[in-house]
Amino acid sequence: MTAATNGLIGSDLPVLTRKDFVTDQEVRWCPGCGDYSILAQMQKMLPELHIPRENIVFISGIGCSSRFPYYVETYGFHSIHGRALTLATGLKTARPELTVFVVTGDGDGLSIGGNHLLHAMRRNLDITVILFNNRIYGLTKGQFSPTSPLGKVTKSSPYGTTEQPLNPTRIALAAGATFVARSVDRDTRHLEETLRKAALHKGTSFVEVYQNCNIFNDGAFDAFADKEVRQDRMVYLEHGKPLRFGKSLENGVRLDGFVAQVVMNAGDEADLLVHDAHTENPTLANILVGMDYPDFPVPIGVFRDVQHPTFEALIEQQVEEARQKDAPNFEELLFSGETWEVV
Amino acid sequence: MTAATNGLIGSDLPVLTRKDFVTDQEVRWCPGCGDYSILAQMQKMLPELHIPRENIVFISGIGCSSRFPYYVETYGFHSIHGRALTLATGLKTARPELTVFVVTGDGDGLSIGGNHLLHAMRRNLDITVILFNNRIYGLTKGQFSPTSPLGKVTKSSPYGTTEQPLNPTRIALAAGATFVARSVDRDTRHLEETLRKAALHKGTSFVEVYQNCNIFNDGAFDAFADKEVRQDRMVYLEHGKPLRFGKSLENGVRLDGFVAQVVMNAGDEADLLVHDAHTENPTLANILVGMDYPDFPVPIGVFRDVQHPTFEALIEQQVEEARQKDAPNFEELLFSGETWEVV
Amino acid sequence: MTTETKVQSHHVVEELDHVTIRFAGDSGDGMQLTGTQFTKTTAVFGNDLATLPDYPAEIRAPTGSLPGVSGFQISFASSDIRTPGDAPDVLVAMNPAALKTNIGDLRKGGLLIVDEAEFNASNLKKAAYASNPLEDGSLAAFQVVRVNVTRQNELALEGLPISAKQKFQSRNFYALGLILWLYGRVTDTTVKWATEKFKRNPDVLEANLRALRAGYNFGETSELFRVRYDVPPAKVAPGTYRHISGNEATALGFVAASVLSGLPLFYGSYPITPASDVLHELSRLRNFGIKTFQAEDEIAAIGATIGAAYGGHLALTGTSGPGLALKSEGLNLAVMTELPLVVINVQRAGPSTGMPTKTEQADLLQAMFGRNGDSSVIIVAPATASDCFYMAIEAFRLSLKYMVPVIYLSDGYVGNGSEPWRIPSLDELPKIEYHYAEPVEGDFNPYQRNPETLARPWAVPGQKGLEHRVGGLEKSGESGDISYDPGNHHRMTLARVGRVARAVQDVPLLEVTGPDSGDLLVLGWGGTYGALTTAAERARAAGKSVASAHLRYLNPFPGNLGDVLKSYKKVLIPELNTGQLSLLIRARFLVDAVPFNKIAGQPFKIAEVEAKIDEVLGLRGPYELEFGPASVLGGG
Amino acid sequence: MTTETKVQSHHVVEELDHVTIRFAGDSGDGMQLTGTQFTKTTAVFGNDLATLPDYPAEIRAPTGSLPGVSGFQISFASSDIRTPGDAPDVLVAMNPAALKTNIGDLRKGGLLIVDEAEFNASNLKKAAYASNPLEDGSLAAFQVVRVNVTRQNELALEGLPISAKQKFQSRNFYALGLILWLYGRVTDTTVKWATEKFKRNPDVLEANLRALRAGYNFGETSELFRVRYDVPPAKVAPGTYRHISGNEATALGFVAASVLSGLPLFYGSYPITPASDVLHELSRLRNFGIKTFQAEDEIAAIGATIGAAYGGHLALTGTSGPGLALKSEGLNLAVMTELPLVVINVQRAGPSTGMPTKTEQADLLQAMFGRNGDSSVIIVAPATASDCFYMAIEAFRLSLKYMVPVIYLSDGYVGNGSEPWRIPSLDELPKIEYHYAEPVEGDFNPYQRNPETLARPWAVPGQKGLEHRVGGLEKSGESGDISYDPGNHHRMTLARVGRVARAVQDVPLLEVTGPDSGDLLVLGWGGTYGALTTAAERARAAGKSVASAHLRYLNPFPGNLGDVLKSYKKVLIPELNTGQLSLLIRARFLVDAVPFNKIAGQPFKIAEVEAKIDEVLGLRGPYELEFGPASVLGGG
Ligand SMILES: Cc1ncc(C[n+]2csc(CCOP(=O)(O)OP(=O)(O)O)c2C)c(N)n1
Ligand SMILES: Cc1ncc(C[n+]2csc(CCOP(=O)(O)OP(=O)(O)O)c2C)c(N)n1
Ligand code: SF4
Ligand code: SF4
Ligand SMILES: [Mg+2]
Ligand SMILES: [Mg+2]
Repeated sequence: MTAATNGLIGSDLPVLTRKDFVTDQEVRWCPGCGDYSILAQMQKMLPELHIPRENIVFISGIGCSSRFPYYVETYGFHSIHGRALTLATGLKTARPELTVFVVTGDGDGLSIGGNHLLHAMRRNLDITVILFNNRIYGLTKGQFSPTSPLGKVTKSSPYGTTEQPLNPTRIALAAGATFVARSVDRDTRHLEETLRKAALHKGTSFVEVYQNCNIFNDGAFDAFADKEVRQDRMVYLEHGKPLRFGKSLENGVRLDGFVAQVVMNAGDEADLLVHDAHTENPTLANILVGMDYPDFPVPIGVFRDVQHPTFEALIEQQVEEARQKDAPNFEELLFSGETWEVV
Repeated sequence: MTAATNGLIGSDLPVLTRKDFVTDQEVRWCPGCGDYSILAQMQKMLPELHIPRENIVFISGIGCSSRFPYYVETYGFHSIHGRALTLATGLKTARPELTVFVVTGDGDGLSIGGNHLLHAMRRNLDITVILFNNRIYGLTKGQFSPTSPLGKVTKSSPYGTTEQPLNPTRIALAAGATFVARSVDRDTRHLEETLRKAALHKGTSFVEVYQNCNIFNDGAFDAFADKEVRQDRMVYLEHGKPLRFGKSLENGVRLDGFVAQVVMNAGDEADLLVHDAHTENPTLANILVGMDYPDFPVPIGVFRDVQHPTFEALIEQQVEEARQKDAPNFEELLFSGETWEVV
Repeated sequence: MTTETKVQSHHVVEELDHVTIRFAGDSGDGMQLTGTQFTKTTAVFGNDLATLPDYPAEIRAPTGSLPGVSGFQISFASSDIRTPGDAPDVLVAMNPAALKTNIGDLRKGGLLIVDEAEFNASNLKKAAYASNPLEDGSLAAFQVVRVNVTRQNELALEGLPISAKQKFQSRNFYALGLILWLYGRVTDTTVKWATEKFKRNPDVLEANLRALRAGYNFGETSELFRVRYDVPPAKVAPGTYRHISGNEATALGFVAASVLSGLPLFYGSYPITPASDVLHELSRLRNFGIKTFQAEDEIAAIGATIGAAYGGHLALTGTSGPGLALKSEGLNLAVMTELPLVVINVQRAGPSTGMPTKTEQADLLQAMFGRNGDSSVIIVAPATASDCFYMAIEAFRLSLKYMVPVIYLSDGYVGNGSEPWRIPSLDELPKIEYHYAEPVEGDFNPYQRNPETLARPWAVPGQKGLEHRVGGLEKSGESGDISYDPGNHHRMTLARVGRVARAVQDVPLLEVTGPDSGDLLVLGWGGTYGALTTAAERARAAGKSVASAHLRYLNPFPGNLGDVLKSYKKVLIPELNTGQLSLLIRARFLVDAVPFNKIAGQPFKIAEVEAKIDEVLGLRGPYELEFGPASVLGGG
Repeated sequence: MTTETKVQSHHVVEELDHVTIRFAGDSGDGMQLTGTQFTKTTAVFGNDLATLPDYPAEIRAPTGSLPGVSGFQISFASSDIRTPGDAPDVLVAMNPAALKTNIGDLRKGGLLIVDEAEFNASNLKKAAYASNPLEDGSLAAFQVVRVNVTRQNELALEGLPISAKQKFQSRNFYALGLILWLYGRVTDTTVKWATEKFKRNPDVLEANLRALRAGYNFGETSELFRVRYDVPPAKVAPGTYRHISGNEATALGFVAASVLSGLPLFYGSYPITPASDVLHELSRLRNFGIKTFQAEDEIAAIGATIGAAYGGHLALTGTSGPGLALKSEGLNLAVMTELPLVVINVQRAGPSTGMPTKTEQADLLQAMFGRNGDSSVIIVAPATASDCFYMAIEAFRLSLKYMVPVIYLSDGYVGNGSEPWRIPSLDELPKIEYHYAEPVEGDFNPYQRNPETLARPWAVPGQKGLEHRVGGLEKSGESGDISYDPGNHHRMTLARVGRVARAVQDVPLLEVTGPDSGDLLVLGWGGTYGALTTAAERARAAGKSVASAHLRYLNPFPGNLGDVLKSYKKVLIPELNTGQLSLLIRARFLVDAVPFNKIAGQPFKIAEVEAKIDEVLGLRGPYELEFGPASVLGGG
């Protein structure tokens, strides 16, 4: 068998169902963990990509969230803490035809793995990164994470933390990610749709999912994500649509210069902020990412979605052009430079 | 001698001169390197802080830039590649009364050290970080760095790079730095002033310095930083002042919504963008950091300067409060929990 | 003291020297609590004891599932005891999964107590039992006592205004009561504890107390138990005792180092199993001026710790195996800049992520050699839970005196295991000395060495006139300027390695238990102390010429180690790795030491070591572990 | 062949067997170029030769300063030669700083050629000379030839329309011409090269050619040289030759591995001295489908490489010492997931940053043990510059067959040094085999091992039916599911270590040069090959019973190593470290090998090894290096 990578790819695209993506492994998350929902939406979404399972790879780091690959019936790599993105980068560069998902946590992806996140985002490989943000270290039983709020009391901060949290979505934007979105574990419809958009985007897709850790940080997102209050305290971003929220979308958000303002009971004439996910200008996305409960409804959905050439495509192009210019000949390479004969 | 840290601090503040901060070490940078100017401005500025030399520590990583500490007559630590900020964090947390400077490069600070940069910025220790950005790896003789432009041809990218660069100032802002500024090696007046402001800010100060590597990336900033074109192609940010540039400040920058626009020959009535470095709202700084040559004049100066409690102060406070509540008694600690007597 | 606890009873009382009990149930069944309560009572009663908790790897596995099983083993005796025991004499299994995962260890003829109520179809299925083991005769080898704990407990709690779930959750007190009765113990300690614990919740308190009493009385009244047992108190040294785990003792020991030296303690760490508890313990002690710093990763943790060491603090960082790998470059900076700091490594089963909740001793060679260049550090290893306290103090005593990093090698077994500890008074503890450099006439030479220790001066910022620069580049001896001089590098390398060798003058000589010469020396290090010492002791009791010695200082070795080795015909080195200490001993002393290697994520059983001893003495044929060969010549 | 190069001359011609010349000047003086040009001429002439460039640590130190000195040494002979020589016979010093830093090495009575024009006050000051060495008689021990190169050169270039600076910069061609004349060489090769190089710049070309001729003629006409020398061609194997450095050969070797296996090559790396050249070489070869990836750090570099290995590519990462420390956690993931990849470590002087531009062999134990847990990898080490090519191929041959990571230990001396290389034809090279797992009936078992190699199947994504999951947690043999089973971990650990041991069947037996038994075996590894082999050879020539053997496979050792060791009364192990191979040999074979340790950032001199051999043979008293003791028992 050869490495000619296409030789590895099944050509016929089978029709797959949710069940085809379920493994025989017993799921080992705490009952009630938000991870279950994310797994379920992923397994619902995957068949719609019409990609053979053998061409999909899930790569994760270490954490509760990072056990994800064991439960998805594709190729999977449960790597080491914080490094999933580095494996994904190498794999996708070597094998551009594969579909690569990365699952990480707020500790895995932003604490020990923060640097790799920055560089993966700017390189824009065509991979999909899902960061489960439960604002806590779950697997190690409850220390604070880089997304835990200032003053948070945890096992390792009995007096409260003394550092400002990072905003994952803001960091992804600053690093130049071409697709940046946010969703919530319990808003299953929105979550599935967001995962689909992310998977379909060509380039690095970054999705932050607010995920409840009901054991060590229960209710972290209840204030705005609970079913009862959701419509009033979250705003769904849709490209080309004005920002409206509230039970009957009666409220909205407008801009005063570059400052966002909530408009209660905004009539139709109100000059509400219209979302543009496709603009190259990062300012709007930055304004939106600055909106947070309780001052603002929390924005959910796609912040940014633009097209740039991917890292692997640019490299393939260099390989092709180099081959055209100068067909590979190893003998020639061996004999290159100054040579001389000894008889 | 004891560790009572104040016991270590000389109380009288001597009057020092530039020469007092020059070491006996032969400076080992290439003739013409931009690093010389940064060193000179630093040595000019330090005496004005009226801090005894023994209370100042310079910490660096590895790179041409990181040789800086050898040339400054204070305490100095030339650490390992990318980790200077971690040492500074530990030192400043342990010894809040010391004045700590960190010198790093675009590779040292943003490639291998990127993660520490993110976390140092959000923690807001009272330290001053200077990143020498020459958009190249100098010490290792000319490979591309995370700030090298897309397509840059270097020793390690003979076909041109395939990745978008990071913008150091943008990253510092996204991570929540409380003081963010930019200057240029050859604009000595501005550089010295910027270093002073950074040193005086209470909290983490981040200064990006555009620095010319005349050996491996000569002229990287000439297009806008050269003496002849400087006034026309750079705009000096000053809090509370409108953004004006040009030989006789005839041009300006205004905002259309959140989009910056250049106004040539802007009269006095023109509603130019007035810089506000002290606003908590990060949007303005983000708009400014998006401005780049040739579309815009390059902003130089202080982007953001706000006051937040420092990491070390919050910890000291916890220590104090804990001591008040519960005076330390080791014997008691030893005997805490369930104990029993055996006779 | 026995009398007051003797309880009148119509049962036959049989006296035993030692007993091992394992409580097993679902993570939700509170077995750890049951274990600790029984342990406390036993400790207060005056037995010597050792315990071993065994948590599931998952945070919360599904109820009733095999991975969800949680266990707690305690071994107690009227004589001195060093391990939680090999095979339990008594197994309490609260559900089928607990039975399935633990029955294999129960000694043949041992006592098995099960809650028969839980052996229903659904639970049997979750435990993957085809048929009910209580019925199918598969337990014939044991004395099975079936108690309907759930039901009995419900009855006892009837009428209490609490939920069925809460009632169910008090079952463990019923089981505890039963076992307390069985060993003639009183319920005072537990009652006292519960009263305090649940004072805000009288109904739950009442429930637990009723359950406790019900279990106790059931033993007394039911005819299920013919005999009950009595394990008289041990003769332990007088003093005030507390129960302490290795990780607690480690944290306390480093606080002690701070108190004894007068230097403030800085702890930079990144959470990792099984080391996180040290971070949790120390972060509570801000009132002692202890600054804990949870870094973004292990590299930042050691970086910050180096910064604190440079700043003149007592600088400590801690992690487990994979984290030590990440710290290696930073640790080398500390070696090169010759700063004092201590690295805790609570070893776990590797390589890579391995089995995070299981124990192993496989990081010794990483600690010795896991850095580029010729980079030598001091290495110490606690032998037991309470020894962690003393070795923590030793770590800093040596680090500060020789200005060299010290690696402190604990492991999951020592860290999570616990034992009674006689609390020392401060004046029993060594003083810890340190010296900040003083201002000098003329130029200050940051690399001018102390002729006795080869340590360089510790010049901390803030000291006028000592401004100087350190770093990872080679420095010229004395002046500390960067130097590429060949001879300087040669001499500096020898000095850096030499400092560590010099520390031998501060390392206590190795003590041997048993004859100072003879047929066999059993040599070990770290957490295997209990099993090795006891196995050698039993061999001697059986008239064999076997001594044992245990290394708590791995680099440098104690000065008399070479002579000790030469005094025995054979040397056996049992380790929970592929032969790492063996490799060092063979290389250094050229003795043909026999390695005994178990790499199973579990401590040695005393019987395993006894068997291997007999093999080496030629008293039996080649010995194999139940799951494979027992000797590798590898060492990583 | 000689005839055509013999040049008529009225000078006495003295025939020599071998000569060592060092060109030294300011970084700006083009000494590297002079050296390479002389090397090419010498190679084409047919001498065997070895060279060693010596760059300053700084990028550009100030002109005329001591740190700014750059040197190039070449040793050439009519017989075969393995090192660039101990002490030069000839030193060309273009300025005072060059004289100051190099005169110490020139052999007493050796020929010193200086450009007297440069010995002016300012240059003497920069070189920290109190008085002018040309006048103060401090050079009495040498034959000093003072040539006013600068002035002579100016005269020769008079009238050329180029700047004074450009004229000055052609001085090195003047010096080159002079030396070519001195050794009866023709200028053809250099003329040819210059004509090509400066074709766009006729004036500079003319200047360089005139300078070359002027220097050549000066030798011929001036009376300064009584004799000239002739070093006849060596009898080297017929074939086509090229000059190659170790880093070039390393890059070429890995390209060869790709060609021989048919697998595309992925190289993930982060720049670091002295390994960066490999990245530079490989990044030029996109046309060979080679994908080089400059990562954000070493951790990302090995992570990406693991990803590529998982994807079925020929996965390569490269670094130097500190970078290997950073890669250790990632490397352990490759050990645990049993993926094939190769890690290049071009060693430099440590610990920590150490002396980046200087050579050392001190990462052997880090390579062996620098990971948590019992983690074994294959280790190979090239012995010479051209051997890098063959060991690179070996590295992947073994890695792919045993599905285990391989560490390739080069060093700064081997990597930057260069030698003539007879270019092999493809069919002289071994085939490299690999097998992707094929679809199976029923369940696929990703950890089902090949009974002969213990390798697990390589199941790459894209293969239908082989979907599976790997990771750093312990996996159950066969199925690959996560397993905490004690026996499984024990067996898997033995299998992981065992794979590497099995590879011995693919490691060629160790060859001995000299008698296969006798008084002494000199055993070495890696870049010290030349000095050790030559020293042993000279000892034999002097009638001593000394053999030498050189290890290119460090783990596992060749199968016959034990027997070889036993065949000699004594074993001497010279290493550029504190005794790392010694430690492994002593531990494994219990032989009392004598370590010889030089940790100076420099290769061994042949004479040093000869002296130590005599000491061990009892032919002289204890031997000390000029700067310190020569034996440590440490090993890191
Ligand atoms: C090198 C290393 N350091 C530390 C750990 C311990 N560890 C495992 S997961 C984790 C953090 C988990 O938090 P997060 O990434 O948010 O995932 P979650 O469990 O919350 O889903 C840590 C610190 C490790 N496994 N490896
Ligand atoms: C762990 C480690 N990796 C790599 C290197 C090699 N190295 C030294 S400096 C450097 C980058 C220098 O670039 P930059 O930080 O921009 O500093 P500059 O020299 O440009 O001022 C590299 C890759 C090292 N010393 N240590
Ligand atoms: S600990 Fe928290 S994040 Fe982890 S599985 Fe349990 S609920 Fe989920
Ligand atoms: S290489 Fe570049 S950055 Fe480094 S010293 Fe020289 S000019 Fe400056
Ligand atoms: Mg989390
Ligand atoms: Mg740079």
